[in-house]
Amino acid sequence: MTKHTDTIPETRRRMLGAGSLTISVVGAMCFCIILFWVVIALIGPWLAPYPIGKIVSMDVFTSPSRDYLLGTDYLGRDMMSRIILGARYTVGVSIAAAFIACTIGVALGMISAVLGGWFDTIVSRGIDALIAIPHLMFGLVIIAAIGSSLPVLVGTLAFLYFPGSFRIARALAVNINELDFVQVAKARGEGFFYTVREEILPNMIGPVLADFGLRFVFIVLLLSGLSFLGLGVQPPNADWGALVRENVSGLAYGAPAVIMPSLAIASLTISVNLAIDNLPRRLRDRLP
Amino acid sequence: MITRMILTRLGVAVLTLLIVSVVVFVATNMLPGDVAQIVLGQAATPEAVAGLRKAMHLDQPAVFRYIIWLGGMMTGNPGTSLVNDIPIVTLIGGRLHNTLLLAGVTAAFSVPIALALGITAAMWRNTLYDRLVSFATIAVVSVPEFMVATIAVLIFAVRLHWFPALSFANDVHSLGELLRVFAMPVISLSFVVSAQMIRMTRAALIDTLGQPFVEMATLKGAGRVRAVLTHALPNAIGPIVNAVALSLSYLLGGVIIVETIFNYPGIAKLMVDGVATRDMPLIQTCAMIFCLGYLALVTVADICAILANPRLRYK
Amino acid sequence: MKPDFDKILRPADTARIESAIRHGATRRELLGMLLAGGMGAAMAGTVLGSATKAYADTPKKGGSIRAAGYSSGTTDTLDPAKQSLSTDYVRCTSFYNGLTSLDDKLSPQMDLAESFDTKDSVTWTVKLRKGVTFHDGSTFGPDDVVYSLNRHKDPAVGSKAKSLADQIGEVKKSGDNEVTIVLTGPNADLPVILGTFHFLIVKAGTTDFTTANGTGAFKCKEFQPGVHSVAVRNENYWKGTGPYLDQVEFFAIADENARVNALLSGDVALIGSVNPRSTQLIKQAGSFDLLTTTAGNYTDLNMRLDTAPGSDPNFVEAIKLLLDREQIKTAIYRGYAEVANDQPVPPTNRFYNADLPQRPYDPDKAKSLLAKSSLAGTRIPVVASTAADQSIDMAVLLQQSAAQIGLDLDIQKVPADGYWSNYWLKAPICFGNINPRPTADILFSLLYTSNAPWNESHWKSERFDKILVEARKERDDAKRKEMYGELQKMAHEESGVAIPVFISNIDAHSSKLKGLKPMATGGMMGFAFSENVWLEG
Amino acid sequence: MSELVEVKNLRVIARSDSGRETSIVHDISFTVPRGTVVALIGESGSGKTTIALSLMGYARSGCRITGGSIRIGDREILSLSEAEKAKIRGRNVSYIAQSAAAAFNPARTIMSQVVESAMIHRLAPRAEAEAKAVELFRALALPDPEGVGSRYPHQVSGGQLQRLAAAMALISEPELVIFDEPTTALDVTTQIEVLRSFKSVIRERNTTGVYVSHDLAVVAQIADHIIVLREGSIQESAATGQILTDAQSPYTRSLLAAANPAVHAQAAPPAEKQQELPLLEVEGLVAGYGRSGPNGLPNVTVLNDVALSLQPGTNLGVIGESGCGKSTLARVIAGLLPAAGGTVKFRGETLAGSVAQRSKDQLRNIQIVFQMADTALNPTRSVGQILGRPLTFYHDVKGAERTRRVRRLLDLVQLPANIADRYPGELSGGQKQRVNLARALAAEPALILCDEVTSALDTVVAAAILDLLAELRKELKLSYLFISHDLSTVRAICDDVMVLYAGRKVESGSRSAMRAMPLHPYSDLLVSSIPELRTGWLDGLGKKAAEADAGVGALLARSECCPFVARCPVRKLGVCDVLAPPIRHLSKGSDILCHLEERELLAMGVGA
Repeated sequence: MTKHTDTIPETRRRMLGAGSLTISVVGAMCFCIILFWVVIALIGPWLAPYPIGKIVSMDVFTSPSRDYLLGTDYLGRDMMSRIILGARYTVGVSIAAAFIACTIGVALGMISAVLGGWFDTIVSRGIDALIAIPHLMFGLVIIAAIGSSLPVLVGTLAFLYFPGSFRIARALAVNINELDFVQVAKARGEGFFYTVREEILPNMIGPVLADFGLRFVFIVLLLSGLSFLGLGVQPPNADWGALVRENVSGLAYGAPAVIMPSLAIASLTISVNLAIDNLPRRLRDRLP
Repeated sequence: MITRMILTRLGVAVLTLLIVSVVVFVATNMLPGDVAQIVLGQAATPEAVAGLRKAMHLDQPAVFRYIIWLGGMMTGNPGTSLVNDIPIVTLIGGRLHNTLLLAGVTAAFSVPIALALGITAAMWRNTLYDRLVSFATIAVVSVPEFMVATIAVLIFAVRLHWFPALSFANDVHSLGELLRVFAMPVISLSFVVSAQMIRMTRAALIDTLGQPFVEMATLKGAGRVRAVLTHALPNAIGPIVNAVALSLSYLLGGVIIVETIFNYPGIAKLMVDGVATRDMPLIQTCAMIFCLGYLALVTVADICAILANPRLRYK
Repeated sequence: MKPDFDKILRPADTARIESAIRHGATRRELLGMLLAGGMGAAMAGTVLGSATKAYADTPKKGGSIRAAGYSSGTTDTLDPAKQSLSTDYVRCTSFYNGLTSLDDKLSPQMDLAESFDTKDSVTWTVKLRKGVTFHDGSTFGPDDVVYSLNRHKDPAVGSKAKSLADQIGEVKKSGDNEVTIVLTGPNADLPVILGTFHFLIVKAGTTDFTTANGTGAFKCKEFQPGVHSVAVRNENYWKGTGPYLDQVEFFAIADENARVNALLSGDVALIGSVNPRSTQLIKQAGSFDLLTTTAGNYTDLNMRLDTAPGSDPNFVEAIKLLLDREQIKTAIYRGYAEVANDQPVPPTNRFYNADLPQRPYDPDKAKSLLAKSSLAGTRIPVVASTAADQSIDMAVLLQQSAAQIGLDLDIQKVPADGYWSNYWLKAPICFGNINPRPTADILFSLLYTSNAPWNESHWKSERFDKILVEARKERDDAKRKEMYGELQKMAHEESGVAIPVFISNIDAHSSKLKGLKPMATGGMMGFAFSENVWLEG
Repeated sequence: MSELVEVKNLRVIARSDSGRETSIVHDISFTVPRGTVVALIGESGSGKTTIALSLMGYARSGCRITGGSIRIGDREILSLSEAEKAKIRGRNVSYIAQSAAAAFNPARTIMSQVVESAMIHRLAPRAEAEAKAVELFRALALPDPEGVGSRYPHQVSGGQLQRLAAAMALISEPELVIFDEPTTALDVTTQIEVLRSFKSVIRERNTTGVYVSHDLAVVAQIADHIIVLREGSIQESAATGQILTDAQSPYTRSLLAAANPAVHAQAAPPAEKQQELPLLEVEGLVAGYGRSGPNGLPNVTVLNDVALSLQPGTNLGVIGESGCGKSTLARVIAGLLPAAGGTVKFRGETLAGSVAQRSKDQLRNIQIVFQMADTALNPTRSVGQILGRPLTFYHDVKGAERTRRVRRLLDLVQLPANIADRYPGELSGGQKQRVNLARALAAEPALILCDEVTSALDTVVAAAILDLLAELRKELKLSYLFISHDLSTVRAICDDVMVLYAGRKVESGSRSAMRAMPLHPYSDLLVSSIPELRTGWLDGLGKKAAEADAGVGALLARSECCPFVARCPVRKLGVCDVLAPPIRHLSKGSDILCHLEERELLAMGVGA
């Protein structure tokens, strides 16, 4: 008789969040958009109607036509091709950078949260210092010093943004580290990395993801900011930010050459964030 | 409590500044070319460069120069610019004022709005309004600054002639002029800065709204507004002010693009120039200023957090 | 940080003359040289655009304007010796005067000097103008000249004209209104040299250049490096008429787009160097005029001949053939340019070789050449930068046409920051940007002779050097034209420098602003607009 | 109409985020006559709180009141608009939440919150309201009634906060007061004080109340009428006396049975004890938190010179109120907190201070089970994984064998095998605690440190867990170090009992000894504080407890003097507050830390 007094009735069990892996419509839509861009980024070269640098038309900033679906840019190059081929930079570089930044940040954050002591102090101090230096400025110096190439770009962006995710990750990890189940693992004699990997990490996925979203946006923007200062992706290629930048003089004519890439950026960044906001609760709210 | 914190913070600040200065120094020394070459430009014949280097003490080892600079800094003298012999202080003075002015105006404009949006979004969470706000924030932040700025200029300056296309800080003599001159840079900056504040405010507030004492307030007959403003908000201040501080720190050094487009003479551009001319003392001092600004903001934020939380206040 | 080259005589020019002297040139040669220099100057620099209109109107006094240049930074200076950016020239020319100034024919006119006299063009006596006062009220005298000229020789000053000034052996006061300049060697071009921007005269003993104390048409009311300067009318300016405007606020807007918008929104009355793409917009807006100056500056592609791949003549020729000059002119410069023929002398120059056949855009020929060159298929880096005007777009175009014949060019876009000291003249293939020079002679000796300081393609041809020296001696114009024609032909055929087009510089200004006319010394009326313009009603 | 409250066919529905709806309160009807207190008894999930809240027309997020009617006075609550409901809340009906600590806003002063409802409903000008509040503070026997209002919640003890919460509820003189488990979160000793003050207030104001609780013994002291709930429906409803004496429904009986758990037999005859060397032996243990100062002591010393010895196969109970250092003791033994002084021996060999330096076998032999089952289980890992890990870790069991062993463990703690692939979030408190236990068992330990394992559970469930512990012990030859604040549970399962107070061991002896008088004054307080399952126990209770609290703060206990002196009813001023107490061996076999001699204590009637 004790048996059944302390079991939760099936119905109530459900409520407690079992069947809640359902995903909202918005979330689904956003995932589709992201997927779309990723695919574009991957198969871009086969999709693009014209070579990226080719001047296809004598008149510039044209509005969409049958030959040039998104019009032409300031040199009379096909905008559609440029956006399609730019996808791999904005999508690729940004996601890569954001990913690296978050991975490093989170890893380091957890480690110094769990280790604590002088290690924690030193790391935190150093990272505070990094945060204190304006991003664009720092990026400018680094790239000017090392020279611009894709790896450098990704590296720099990641380097500039990992401190942010470190702070967040550390804060979260410090809290989780105090919870009993972590103590139990320690009492069991579990190794440091097991504790971090199996006990702490899974419980901060949600917030970390949310952080990833915003970080991603800022990286996309910083990328375009760098191209504003004449650094960034090598021509004739251009990330979307650079496309907006180089065609910005077309804004006066309301040229699609400047509006389209902006829309592309917006569509990507917005969907990434909304997608994360609409993740299934089960993935998101894993903090006890 | 607070005094103790401030003291420790000062210690930390010094340390951080030191780290930053080293990082910056190393980074700038990695840059190709040096100030003598760049000042002489195409007239940089070897002997001319050599002569100028000597005059600028560039012939001494880097570490030595760093220590010299550090010594100067200790005595509160950042030295003089290598490219134009003007004391860094005078060089920065006016621009610092400009930067702070712009930052101040932007903050005064964006923070209240951001908070209001964040709070209301939290109050009516998961309503259409809430979704709208969170969508708008992302949308706004994901448009490149220079895009926003340029559009603003085209519409309000070129077409409508409402505002100037450039912001002449020294035109400002009255509040009216202030608003007129700053309208556009402030708008474009607010776009960038607000997003994080709004999101954090909302998140922090929703967090506390789940607390029993908020439910208790409702059960005492308090309306939604009262429950949020007098019960939830005071407990959410900590994270909120932190987000605000971080966002505002961006207004010091992160505004190069806006400064460029509106030709607004602030420190951010000054530092870019400094980097371009390898003007070490200038770069360093700017970096120090940004760093200080950041630390100050964060500290203020923490103080607010402490004041808002009796548990910390009465320790 | 684009360094400007808007100095008509560079250190190297006189380096050339010096070296000539060292190589024991006779007095006759020197005279020839002097002639060449002088006359060359007289004929060089051509005038297009809306000049005529300006003359029609009669000047009005009063009014103040804002004007925006295109390059500025903490390097901004009021020290004539240190000027490096267009903004500096604009400022200094309005605050200071030189002993001479250069007119639109680039021949020296007396300013603070009344006369230059020399027998041997080594010792010069310069009579100074009387009754000229500095802005601080003190009167202008020999000491100021002595000081102004001597300071260039002190390395600590970091003068841009040091190597020029080094040939000045001694400057001494030789009377109440007279100085005597003794050169280390003869140089007939001294009046021209002293007419260039860096030799403007400052008050004796001046070391602090946070403000300007000159004799110029404007007084410096305010100056912040990298921010702006405010110039107000100098009421007792020695030139009778004096400036028309009461005040000129001058600053730079680095971002072209922002610059144009500033003009269109009426914030500024005059902007320098407009992107051709923006001209349409400016015309549409009405009530604005363009000031176009084609002085013969160009962005060129440099292929070093002393290293691969430029060491292979076939490759060099192929690349030259791959430049679609018409497309560059239309697509990049929207027509504001003249197709060039891989040699630096502009058509407006009297020694221009018109018979030289224009190199066509010929991919097929290029392909066959490339086939010989064994370079096909390899990936070849081309360094470009925003520092060299439009070079990135040019590179992209070249890359396209190269791709068609299976040549893979790898464009390396490098930061403008540090470009001139780190890539130009160093990278195997990169872009340069050359501003106009008054004479073919200077152009060649500056850029093409084996010992030229800026031998962009590291091209060495004894024959070329020889002819150039001879051309200097030669006083028969027909012969000289022939010789220079030959030199152009050689540069066109042998050098590794490809010059696709001569670029026109475009300034834009409100129609209310009158008096502007193109000057061969550079855009914005040779940077000396402030003294010459006035506002219409 | 004498009924103030009349509830008819109340129905409440909960909806999960997956949108699934389930009824959690079905067709509840009852009445509350004016001036009486009706108790809603039941375990978590019985819907008692939901019902209580719906009396204010309030349903927690995710819940919805779907049917029935609630009449309070002449108002029909459910038909009111939100605004009208707001008018009622805090004015006509007020609420005392389970955890006052959570119900008070940490950022605002107590006074501002106590008078808030008065302010909201404009019942009186602030000054007047505050004066009234102070009155209530007095009535509720709060120390420093004038000053307490200006303090912040964190500056006040839990017991006082609970009474302040009452003041907050009573300030507006509501027709109906809802007590939602107001004492559950408190120590027994404090519980009494709170109960007593509640009772007196209720009596003199003739308050109508609804008292929600899971603890029959407590309810018995306050309620006139008891309604037994289970899974959202009424099991039984009768006058208090009747419920206690002859309950009809079997469920009620099970509750009654659980209220004082069966005492489990002594494990081993005393004979063995001597020969074997003790399983666990602790001597002169000093431990605390924070950096250790020059004297080698941490700046916050929690445990002070504690010694204990545990024979194989026997259980030791450690009791004391929250903050007495009992959990710290467990953490030190488990190696989670290095001791600042003293030794911990396991089977004779001294254990290293921290986990890192202990051998795997030592770690395996000592397992710890925490109080809060839901924070003790990683929410992101399935039960299977949670139980599987120690198997792999200690015994290197993998694959099919592992799943088999997991199933056996589940069976051992009487859980269905299908639980293995569920997540902690989907389990009930009791189930979690069993999993929690199973995880400890997986290591096949010799000693399990049970830190308040039953405190967070409903009585019935707790009793079940206790039974389980007893069985396991028999089957697996286990020993427990059983930590609790509740003497009755300790008595139920332990052979020896040790009483901690402020980090000191004030009494230790066999279970039987703990029953017999005399006792250490503090143990005595503990014993006498446990509510008994009979009406009027509270009123009959001596003045001890009351006095005990009186002196708090009057004396600042110096470190060297008797730790309990401040609250001791039999203290001898001039001795107890100056000198360190000696250890006295009592005739009944237990040791106490006290200045008074056995006969003095007897004379004082301690333990009577």
